[in-house]
Amino acid sequence: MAEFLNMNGYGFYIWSAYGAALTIFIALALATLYKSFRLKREQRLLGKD
Amino acid sequence: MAVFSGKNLSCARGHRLIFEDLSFEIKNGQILALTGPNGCGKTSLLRIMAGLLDPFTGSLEWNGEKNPDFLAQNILWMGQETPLKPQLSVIENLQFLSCIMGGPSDKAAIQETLEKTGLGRFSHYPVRYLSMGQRRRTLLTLLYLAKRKIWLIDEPTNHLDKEGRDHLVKGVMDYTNQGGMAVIATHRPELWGSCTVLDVSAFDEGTAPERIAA
Amino acid sequence: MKQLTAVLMQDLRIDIRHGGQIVILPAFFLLIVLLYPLGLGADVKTLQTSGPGLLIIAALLASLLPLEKLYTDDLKDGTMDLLLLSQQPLSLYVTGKIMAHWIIAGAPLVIMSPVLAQMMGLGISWHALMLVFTPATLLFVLIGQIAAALSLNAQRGSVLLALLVIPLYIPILIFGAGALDLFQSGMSAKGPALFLWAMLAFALPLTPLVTVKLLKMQID
Amino acid sequence: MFGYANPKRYQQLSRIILALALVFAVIFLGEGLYLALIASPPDYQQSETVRIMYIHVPAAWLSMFIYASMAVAALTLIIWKHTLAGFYIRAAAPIGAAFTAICLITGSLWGQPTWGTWWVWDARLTSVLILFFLYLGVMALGNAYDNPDKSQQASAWLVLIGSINLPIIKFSVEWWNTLHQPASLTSLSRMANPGIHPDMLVPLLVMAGGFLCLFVVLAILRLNNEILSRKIHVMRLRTIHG
Repeated sequence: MAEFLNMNGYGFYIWSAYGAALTIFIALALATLYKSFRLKREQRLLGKD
Repeated sequence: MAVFSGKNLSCARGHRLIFEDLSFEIKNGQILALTGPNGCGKTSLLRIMAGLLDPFTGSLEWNGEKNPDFLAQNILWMGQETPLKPQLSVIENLQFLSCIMGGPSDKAAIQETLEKTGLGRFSHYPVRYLSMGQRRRTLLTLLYLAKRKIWLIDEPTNHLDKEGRDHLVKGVMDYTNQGGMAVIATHRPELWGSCTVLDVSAFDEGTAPERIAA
Repeated sequence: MKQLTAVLMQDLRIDIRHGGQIVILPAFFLLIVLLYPLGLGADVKTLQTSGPGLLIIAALLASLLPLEKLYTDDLKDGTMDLLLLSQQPLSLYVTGKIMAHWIIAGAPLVIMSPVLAQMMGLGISWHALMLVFTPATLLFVLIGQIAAALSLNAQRGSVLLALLVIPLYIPILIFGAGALDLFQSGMSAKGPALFLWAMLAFALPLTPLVTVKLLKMQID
Repeated sequence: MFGYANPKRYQQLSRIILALALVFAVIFLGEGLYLALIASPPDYQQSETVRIMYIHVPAAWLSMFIYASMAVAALTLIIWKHTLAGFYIRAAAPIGAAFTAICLITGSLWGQPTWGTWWVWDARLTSVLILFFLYLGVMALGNAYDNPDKSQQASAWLVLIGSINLPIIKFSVEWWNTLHQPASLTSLSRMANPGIHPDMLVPLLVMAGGFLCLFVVLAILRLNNEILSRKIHVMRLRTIHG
């Protein structure tokens, strides 16, 4: 397992590359979901009055 | 005896009809005063008449038939803003505006019209020296220069002093007495003497639109 | 046609006699070029190698200045409404604006470029500079017009303008600097110079049409 | 153009596509990651760092693909006034920017071990960087107006102008690269894309498929947000004007 993580010396670059891609996707997905949550709440409020 | 009329016009602002099923008719020598509270669509109706804004439904007619090119050639629009460049002199501004509206752009003709509207003395002053009333009178000069049949004026009398207001009213009345047409959006229809009044807010969406005999 | 000259004359009067823009823009161009020796050190070697590119970059930055004020005044004071009713096509108005914009913001840069090339110690003949700077400044003006029409009603217009316009200026910068570089090293710069003129031939007829479409979109 | 085109049909359609895309995304990405990280052999020259290429290249493909799709949407909005296209541009732009950012970051992480510097002025990387600014421009213009219709039209025009400029920019950057490229770098850039080896091509394509499905999922979610926010905008206007 350690050898796999090490990627014979280049582990840092490879995992930070995959990590960066992952964080960007997660950030985008979270922003989208949060916005849709806020919009739905706004719609419920508007629907009431 | 030309007739400028609009049939069941309606105007949408955002996603709402601010007025619906509005018709009007105006003949030579008549003034049509559009009244109603702010935001009821007076300016929008004027812009529709001028062709600057497309109506949601309805159409404009000249002598009974649709003729947008003719209308565009014969309409003169004077909005609430004053399209004068403060740095340039009165004559330079009018040369530009008159050239745009198809009027004469030589200094002599403009100077002579300026005399008529009482601004002859200031013709070479930069516009920034002029008061708001004098600037509106400069635009009145443009009305004469452009020789267009239908004058559409939006709130001509606000921020005008008494003297400026009388001058403007006299100018428009003289014009209509010689057979011109004028549609004016105003809060004070009584200023304009015997004119037909059209309350735009009566055509608000949902209220029963009573036809007002034009 | 009368309307085109009327717009042209009016803009020139405003910018030259009153606004003083005709002086400010070349001064800004000179100012940027002045910064280079101060920043990079005045020895001729570095200035010569990086000179051509820096000249074009200075022209690019100077051409950003007038973009924000191009159509905002006419829109705010209602002139645009009158223009729509004026029976003449709006493209005459836009062409007049483009000519005035180039005379104020483009021609001075072209005229000054030989002087600044000498200051940077570049061995480029003045007609080579004209051959490159004329299409470059014209293209800066044309693309600037489209960006100005695009960001007309936007808040914080000037920041948005720079963000919209600079990526579109990059091909002009590359070919302009490339051509000047080749001219300086004596090699034939036909390729990039021709490409600049080709881009100009492409942009010149299209810009008024697109700008008119964008202005009409903004007005209603 | 009140409201938007045939909402009902869009609603069911988007729900089906969303579900399908999500499933495929999971399959492709799972398979792709397995292939990229475990199954595929290290490259004879760059050894393990080639695994970064399995994200870098698909991200570059996606960023181009999304911009092209936005150009098509811009055309449909301007010519046929199809408001859904306008929403699509606002929905897709941030995703495109995200893919471009991933491409740039992984590119520089790949550059450090292979070329010894974090940023290499390689023609392709520079064009992707410029594409990133085009995306920022579209996003900035998208919410620069308070009137949503105007901001849609303006960003549609910007996308069109951008898409005309993109090939010119690409060509000029490539030409610039030949002009300023010191000899040592040309050999390195040949190493950067050494004619994809067949058993490297498979993980690349699988990852690209995974990214594409991911894009579809995010695009549909954001599209629903745009439609909902337009609905709220209309509701607010209605309640205010009464």
